Amino acid sequence: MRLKNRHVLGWLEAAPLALVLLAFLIAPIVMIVIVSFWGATEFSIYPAFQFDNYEFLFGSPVTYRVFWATLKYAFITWALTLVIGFTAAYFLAFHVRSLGMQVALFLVCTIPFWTSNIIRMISWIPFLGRNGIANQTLISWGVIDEPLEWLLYSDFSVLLAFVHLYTLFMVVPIFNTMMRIDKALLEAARDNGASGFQTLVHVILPLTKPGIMIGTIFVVTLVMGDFITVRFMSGSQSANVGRLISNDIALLQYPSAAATAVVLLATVMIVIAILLRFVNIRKEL
Amino acid sequence: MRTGYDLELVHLTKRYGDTVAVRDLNHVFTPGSYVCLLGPSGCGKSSTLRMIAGHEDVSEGSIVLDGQDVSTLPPAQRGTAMMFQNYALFPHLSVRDNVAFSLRMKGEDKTKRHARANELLELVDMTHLADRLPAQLSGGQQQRVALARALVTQPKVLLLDEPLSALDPFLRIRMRSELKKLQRELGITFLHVTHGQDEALALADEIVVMNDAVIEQAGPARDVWAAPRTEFVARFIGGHNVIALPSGKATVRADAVTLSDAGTPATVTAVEYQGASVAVTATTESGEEILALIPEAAFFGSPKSPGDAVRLSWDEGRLHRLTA
Amino acid sequence: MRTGYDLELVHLTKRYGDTVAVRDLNHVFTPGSYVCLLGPSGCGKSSTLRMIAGHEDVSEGSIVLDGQDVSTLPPAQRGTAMMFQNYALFPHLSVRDNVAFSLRMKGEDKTKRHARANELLELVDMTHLADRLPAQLSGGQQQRVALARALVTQPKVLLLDEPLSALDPFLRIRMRSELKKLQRELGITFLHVTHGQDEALALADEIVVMNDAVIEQAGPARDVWAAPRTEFVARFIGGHNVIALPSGKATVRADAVTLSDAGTPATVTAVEYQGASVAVTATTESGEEILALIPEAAFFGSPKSPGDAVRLSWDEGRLHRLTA
Amino acid sequence: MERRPRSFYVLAAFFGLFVLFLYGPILTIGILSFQGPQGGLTFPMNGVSLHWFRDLFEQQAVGDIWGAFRRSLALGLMVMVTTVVVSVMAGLAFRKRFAGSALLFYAAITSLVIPSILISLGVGLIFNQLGLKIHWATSGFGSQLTWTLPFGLLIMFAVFNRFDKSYEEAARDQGATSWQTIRHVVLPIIAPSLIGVALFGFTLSYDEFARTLLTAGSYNTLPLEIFGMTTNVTTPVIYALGTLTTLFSFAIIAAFLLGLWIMGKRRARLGSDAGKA
Amino acid sequence: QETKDIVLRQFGTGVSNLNDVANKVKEDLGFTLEMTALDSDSVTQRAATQPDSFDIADIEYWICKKVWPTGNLQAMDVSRIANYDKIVGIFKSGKLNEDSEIAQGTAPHTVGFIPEPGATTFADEQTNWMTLIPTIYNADTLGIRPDLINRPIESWAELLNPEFQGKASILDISSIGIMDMAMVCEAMGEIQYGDKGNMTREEIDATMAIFTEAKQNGQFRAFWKTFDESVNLMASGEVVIQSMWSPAITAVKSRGIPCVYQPLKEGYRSWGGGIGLSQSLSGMELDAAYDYINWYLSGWVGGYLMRQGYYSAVPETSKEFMSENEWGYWFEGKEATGEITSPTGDVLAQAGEVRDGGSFEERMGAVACWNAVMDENQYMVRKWNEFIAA
Ligand SMILES: Nc1ncnc2c1ncn2[C@@H]1O[C@H](COP(=O)(O)OP(=O)(O)OP(=O)(O)O)[C@@H](O)[C@H]1O
Ligand SMILES: Nc1ncnc2c1ncn2[C@@H]1O[C@H](COP(=O)(O)OP(=O)(O)OP(=O)(O)O)[C@@H](O)[C@H]1O
Ligand SMILES: [Mg+2]
Ligand SMILES: [Mg+2]
Repeated sequence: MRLKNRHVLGWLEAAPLALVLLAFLIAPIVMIVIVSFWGATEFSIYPAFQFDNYEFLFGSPVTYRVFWATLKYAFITWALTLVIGFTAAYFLAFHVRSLGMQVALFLVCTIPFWTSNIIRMISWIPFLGRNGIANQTLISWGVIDEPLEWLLYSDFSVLLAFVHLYTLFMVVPIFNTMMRIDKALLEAARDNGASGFQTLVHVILPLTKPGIMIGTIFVVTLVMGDFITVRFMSGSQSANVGRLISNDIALLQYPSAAATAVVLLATVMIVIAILLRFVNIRKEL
Repeated sequence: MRTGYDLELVHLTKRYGDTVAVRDLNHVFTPGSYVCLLGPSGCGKSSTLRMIAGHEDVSEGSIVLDGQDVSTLPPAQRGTAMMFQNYALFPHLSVRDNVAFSLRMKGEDKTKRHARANELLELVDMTHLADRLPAQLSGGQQQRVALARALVTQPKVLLLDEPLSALDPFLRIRMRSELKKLQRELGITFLHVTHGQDEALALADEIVVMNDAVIEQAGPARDVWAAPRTEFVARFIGGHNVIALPSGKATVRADAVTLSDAGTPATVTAVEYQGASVAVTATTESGEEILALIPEAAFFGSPKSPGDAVRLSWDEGRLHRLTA
Repeated sequence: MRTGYDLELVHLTKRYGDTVAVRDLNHVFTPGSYVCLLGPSGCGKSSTLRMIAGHEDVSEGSIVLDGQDVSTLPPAQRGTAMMFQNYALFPHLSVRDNVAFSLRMKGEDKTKRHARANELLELVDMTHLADRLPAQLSGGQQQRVALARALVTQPKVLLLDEPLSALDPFLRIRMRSELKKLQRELGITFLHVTHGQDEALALADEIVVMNDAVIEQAGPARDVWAAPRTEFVARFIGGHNVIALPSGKATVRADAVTLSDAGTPATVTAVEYQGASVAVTATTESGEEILALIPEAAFFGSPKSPGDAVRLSWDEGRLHRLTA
Repeated sequence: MERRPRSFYVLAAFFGLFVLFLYGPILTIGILSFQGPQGGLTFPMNGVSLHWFRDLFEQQAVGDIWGAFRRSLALGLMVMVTTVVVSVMAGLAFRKRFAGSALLFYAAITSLVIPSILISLGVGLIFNQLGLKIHWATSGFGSQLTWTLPFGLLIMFAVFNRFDKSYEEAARDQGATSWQTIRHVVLPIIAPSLIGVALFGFTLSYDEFARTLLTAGSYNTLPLEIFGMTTNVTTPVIYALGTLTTLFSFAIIAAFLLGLWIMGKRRARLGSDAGKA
Repeated sequence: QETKDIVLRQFGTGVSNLNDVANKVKEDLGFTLEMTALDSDSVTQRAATQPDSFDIADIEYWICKKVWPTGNLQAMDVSRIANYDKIVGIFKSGKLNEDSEIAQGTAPHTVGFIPEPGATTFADEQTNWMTLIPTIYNADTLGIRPDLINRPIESWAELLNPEFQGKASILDISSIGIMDMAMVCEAMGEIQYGDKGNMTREEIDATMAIFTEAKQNGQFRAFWKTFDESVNLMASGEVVIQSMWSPAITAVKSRGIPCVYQPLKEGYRSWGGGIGLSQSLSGMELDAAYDYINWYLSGWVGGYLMRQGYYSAVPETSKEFMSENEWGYWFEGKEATGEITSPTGDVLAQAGEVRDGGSFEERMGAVACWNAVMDENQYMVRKWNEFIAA
C-alpha cells in the first residue's frame, strides 16, 4: 500500500520533467529518425521510406573527413580543457582555503559568460587578428617581426574558442570531486614520503577520475554538437558535423540533415556510453 | 625489541592568526613508552601532534627527535609516522598497495615492496585480506591496515590522533588492547591523542593532560590518577571529587567516599548503576557535588534513590591536597 | 508526574528485501521507565526504534501503545517522539523556532507557540540561547534543544537513537545524567538505543539486549548484570567471564576473580589501568581468556606484567550458570 | 600567517592567467566599446568616446536590442523558475526510486549530451508537422529546458546525496505533512543550492543560441538578435552592451558577497560564545 | 479593427529590415510594422518552414525560387500595385533596356511571376500575378583595399592571384559563392561555362577543384557569411580582396579606411531582393500589406536605400526623395557636388568624388550573372560542403 503510494507520488513529482523530455527530447528524436528516411525536394520534404540519405552520407568521403575532424576537435579540446580545468580546479580546491573565496573566484570565472557568446566571438577578431592586440603586443615586445597569421581563422583559433567556452564545464565537476577528497589522504601521502607531484599522480588523480569523466562527457558532447564556434572562428574554412547539419538545414535539406544528425547522435551516444562505463554519475555527485 | 628514541618539545608554540592553539610546551617524552595526550576538545592536542608529524608549521620553538631538531623537516624525513583518525586509507588502492605506498614513492620495485607489505600485514594479522579495497573492510580491519601502513616506514615515533573514536565501544576495547600489545612488541614511542580518560588510563605508560593550550600535568598514568596536580586534572580524569577545605582545595577519590551514618550530610541527586559498582552523586549542604562509588553489594544492601538524605564520609588519609 | 503508558511489541518483524533486521519481537516495556536497547552494530536496534516511531514500515506484527495498535499511524499521531542521533535540528530555524516547529505545523499562532517553546526551553535550561541558530550551539546545547523539540509534542514515549554518541566522553557523562533526570521528572517512557553497555547500565531501569534481530534478554539493569542469560549477553555487557564447566557454561564477574596463590594457573596477557581498579587479562592453560578486575591498591601491592604467571581463583558461590 | 608553498604561487599565477584568458575577449570588448563615433568593431581605435553607450539606449538601424533583451530576460526568468521547480520535484521523485526512474534518468542524460542543433531541428520539425506555431515562449522555452533541466537535475542529485534524511523524519515526527515538510524544512535547507540552480538555469538560457535558433519564431532572443544584426553593419554598440553586462554582473556578485559577509558578521556576533556548553 | 491596431510582421536580413522604415510606415500609413532581422540561413528557413511566423517576407529572388513552391507565399495582384509600370525592366522582362542582354543565373524575372494564383510554378513571362515585389538590388564585384594592393585590379581572376595569398575571401553562401567562383574561373580562362547560372555537374566539379586547390594553398583568409563579417574582414586588414557588397564597401569607407568597389572587365554578379506576402494574410491585413507595398514603391524607401548605395526598383519615384547632388552621385555616377551622407548622417563621400562603378546603367548594364539556384543545386551544395571541409 505504502509502496504503491511511493511510486505514484514519485511519478507525480517526476511528471513535469518527464513531460518536458517527452515533448522536447524524445519526440524530436523520433521525428528526426523518421525524417531521416524521408525524401526532400529543393523546397520541401515528403514522407517516404528510403535509405538515400544514409546511402549518400556513408558514400561520401566528406562525411568521414568531417566526422574525423569533429572527433579531432573533440579530442584536442578535451585534452586542453582537462589540463587547464584540472589545474584550475586543483588550485581552487586545495590552495584556496575559504569556501567564500572559492565561490567568489568561481563567480569571477562565470562573469564572461553573461556576455553573449556571439559578441565574444566577434571580439576575438580584434584580439587575434593580423593587427589585433595579440600581434601588436608581440611585435612591440619584439617577440615576432611579422604578424602571426595562424592566430585567427585557423584550427588554433577554433580550439582556443572551444577551450575558452568549455573549460569551466571541466572545472566544475572536477572541483566538486576534489572537494570531497579527505584532506587527511593528502597528509597521509605526505607522511608516507610522497612528493607533491607523487601525491598528485598517485592519490589526487585517481580519486578525481569520476569528476574528470563527467567533465569529459560535458566537453566532448558540447564540442561534437557545436557548429557556430567552428564557423566563426575558422572563418568558415573548417567543417564539423554540426556545420554539415546546419548547412543542410539552411538549404532546407531536412532529411539529409536528419540522417547526419542520427549518425552524430549515435556517435555521441557511443562515446558517452563508453565513458559512463567508467563512472556512475549519480553516485559521484 | 628496538630501543626507544627521545622525543622532546622545546618551547613549542602554535598560533592560528590570533588564537594560540599551543602555548610554549616543554616536555620530554619517555622513550619507548605509550604516551596518551589527554584533554578536552580544542585544547590543542591535535595541533601538537600535527606539528610533531610535520603537517602543521611550528610557530615557535622546536621539536627534537633523537637529538636532531626535526621541526623544519618534511613529514617523511622526521622519523615519525601518523595514523589518522579515520585512517585515511587510499580508497583506490588495495590493502597491500596502501601499506606499500611509501615504498612505491621511494621507487622500490614491486616484489620488494610487496614482500615488505606482507610482513607488516602479517604483523597486524591482515594477510588474508591483502587484496581487498579499504571500503570492503570493517572499522577494526581498516584500523589495522592503517597501522601497518604507518609502521612500514619504520618510524621512531608513531603518532595516533583519536585512533579509536570511529569504532563502536565493543570494538574500541578490543582494538586498544591490540594497540598496546603492538607498542610493547615494537618498543617505539606511541603518542596517542584522545579525550577519553578511560582510554588514556587503560593504555598509557605516560599521560600528558593538556588544557587550554598548555600541559597541566604529565607523568605515569598511576601518578596522575593518584595525585592530580590541579582541580582541572582531577575533574577531567574523573573518579575524583574536589572539595574545598579551609586550608585549600583537595581531592578525594570517588571510591574512597562511603555512605555512612556519620559524616557530611547530603542529598542524593543521581544514581548510576555501573555493574560492579554504583555511582551515587550527592549534593552537600554547601552545594558541592560529591560522587561516591559504592560497590554494588554494599549499595544494594541499603539502596538509595535521588532525593534521599545521606551522610558522606571519607578517610582523611585519602585526601589529596591540590598543589596548584 | 504523569503516569506511564504501556508500550508493547507484538510479533514485530522487519525485513529489508531478504535481510531480516528484526525477527518476531514480543515485549512489553515497563511503563514510565528508562529503557535501554543495547546490542552490537547491525542487530536491529535502530530498525526497531524506527518502526515504533513510524519512520519505517512494519513488515509483520504490531506496535501497541496505550492499548491502541499504532503500527499504521503516521509518526505524529502515535504519541511517540523521536530524538535523532545527530539531533536533526533544522539548521535554518532558531532554537525557539525549532522547538515551536510542531506547533507551527498545527497552525498555532505565534505568541502561543513561542510561549510553549519557552516553557520547554526553560525545562532544558536553554532560554538564554533561544535566538541562536543550531550551528552556533555546542553539541550538548544542541542535544538539549533536540530534547525540547521532541518533548513539545507531549509524547507518551520518547525514542532516542544513540543520543550521546556525537558527544565527547566528558560531555557524554554529563548529558546522560541530565537525560535520566528529565525522564524521572516527566515520568514517561524513554526508549534509548545505544551500543555502549556502560551507558545502558548507567541509565536504564530496564535493559533490552538484542542480538541478531532478536531479544536475547530483557529485564532490570541489575538483573541482567547479575544474571546474564546467555553467553552473548554475558560477554556483551562486559565485566563477565564465561567459563566452561563440565556441567555447562557459567559466568563469573570480573571483580569476583582474584589473583592468589592457589587456583587455576594462567599467564597474564594484558594489564589495563582503570584508575580505581586494574583490569588484568590472563589466559589459562586451556586457552580461556579470563578478566580479573583487581582493586588498584591490591594490584599495586603485587603488580603483574604481561607474561607473568598467575593463579586465578573465585568463589564458587559467585558462579552463575547460563540458562541458554 | 602560515607559509604558502611555492606551488601555491605557481598555481595562483596559472589560475590568474586562466582568468585573464577568460577575460581576454571581455577586455577587448571593454576597450572597443569606447570607440569614437566613427569607429568600428575592430582596431584601430577611431577616437575615444562614450558614444556607443549612449547609442545603446537609442533605436538601432536594424533590430531591437532592448526588445530582444526583454524577451531574453523574460525567457531566462521563465526557464530559471521552471528549472528550479521541475528539478526540485524531480530530485524529490528520484529519491523515492520510483519504478522507471532509471529510464527517466537516462533520458535526462541523453538530453544533456544531445547536440543542441538536433533539438532545434527536431522541435522545429515537430511543430511544423503538427501545424503548431513556433514561439520563443513555447517551442523556444521547451527547447531550452532540455538543456537546463538535466543540469538542474544533476545539481539536485548532488544536493540530495548530501541531504540528511533525518531532517524530514524529524519534521514528520513533529506532525508536518509531506507538503509542510517540503515547504518548511526541505526547501529552506536546500535554498542555497537552489540559488545555484537558478543562476545556472538563467545563464544557460540567456546565452543559448543553437537550441533557440530554429525554435524562436517571429521574435528573436538576444543572441539571435545580435546574430541577426550582423547582417547589416554592426557597430560597437554591441560591445557597449557587453561591457554593461559585465559591469552589471560584477555589481550583482559584489552585492551578493557583501550580503554574505554582512550575514556572516551578524551570525558571528550572535553566536560569539558558541561552543561553550 | 482599426488601421492603427494592425500589426504586420516582416522579417529579412538586416540589409533592408530597417527600423527607420518601420517608423516611417507608422507615420505615413498608421499601422505597425514589426521588423525582425535574421541571418540569411534563417531567412530561408523561416520563409520555407514557418509561414505563421511572418506576414511579410523580405527575401532574395534566388531564395524565392526555393520557397515559392512551398505555397507559403501568396501571389500579388499586379493591378493593385500603383507603380508597377515604373518598375525597372530587369524585374519584368529581364532587360534593363530594350537592347540589354539577359544575364545568366536566377534572374529576378524568371521567378517573378506565376501563371495564376495558387500556382507553384513560375511563369515564363509577365503575368498579372507577381511573386515578390522588387525592393532593392545591386551589382556586386570585388572590393579591394587600394592602400594595401597599390595597383589596378581589373579582373575577377585576381581573386586567386597568389600575390594575395592569405588575404582573399569569398562568400560562404553556396548559391552566391558559386557564382563568384564561376566568374573567377571564367576570367582565368580555365573553364568555359555553357550557362554559369545552370552548371552541369562537370562544370561544378571543375570549378570546385580549382577553388579547393586554392583553399588548400592558403589563398583564403576566411569566408564570410554576413554583411558584417565582410566589413570587419576588410576594415581590420585581414583581407585585401574579396567579393563584396556595395554598401559593405561604403561601410568600410565610412570608418576612414580606403576601400574600393572595383568594376571588373568581366562584369558584375548581381542580386535582387523583394517582399512577398504570407499565404495567411487576408482581409484588412492584406489590404494593409498592399498599402505598404505601394508605399514602398512610392519613393521614400527607395531614396533611403539608394542613399546607402542600393538601387530602388522604381528609381523614378525615389528621385523625389533625394537631393540633386545625391541623385547625381548615387544614380547617375556624377561627381558629388557636396558632401554625401548616409541616411543616418555619416559622411560617405566628399564633393568631387565619383561613385565606383559609375552610373546605374553602367553597373546594372554590365551584370554578367545573378545569384542562382541551379538544377543541380543539391549536387552543388554537397560539393560546396566538401569544399568547406577540404
Ligand atoms: N586550521 C586552524 N585554523 C584556525 N584555528 C584552528 C585551526 N585548527 C585548530 N584551530 C584552533 O586551535 C585550537 C586547538 O585545536 P586542536 O585541533 O589542536 O584541538 P584538539 O585538542 O585536537 O581538539 P579536539 O579534541 O576537538 O580534536 C582550537 O581552538 C581550534 O579552534
Ligand atoms: N534501509 C535498509 N535497507 C536494507 N537493509 C537495512 C536498511 N536499514 C538497515 N538494514 C539492515 O538491517 C539490519 C539492522 O539494522 P539496524 O540499523 O537496525 O541496526 P542497528 O542495531 O541500529 O545497528 P547500529 O548500531 O550500527 O546502528 C542490518 O543488517 C542492516 O544492514
Ligand atoms: Mg583533535
Ligand atoms: Mg542504529
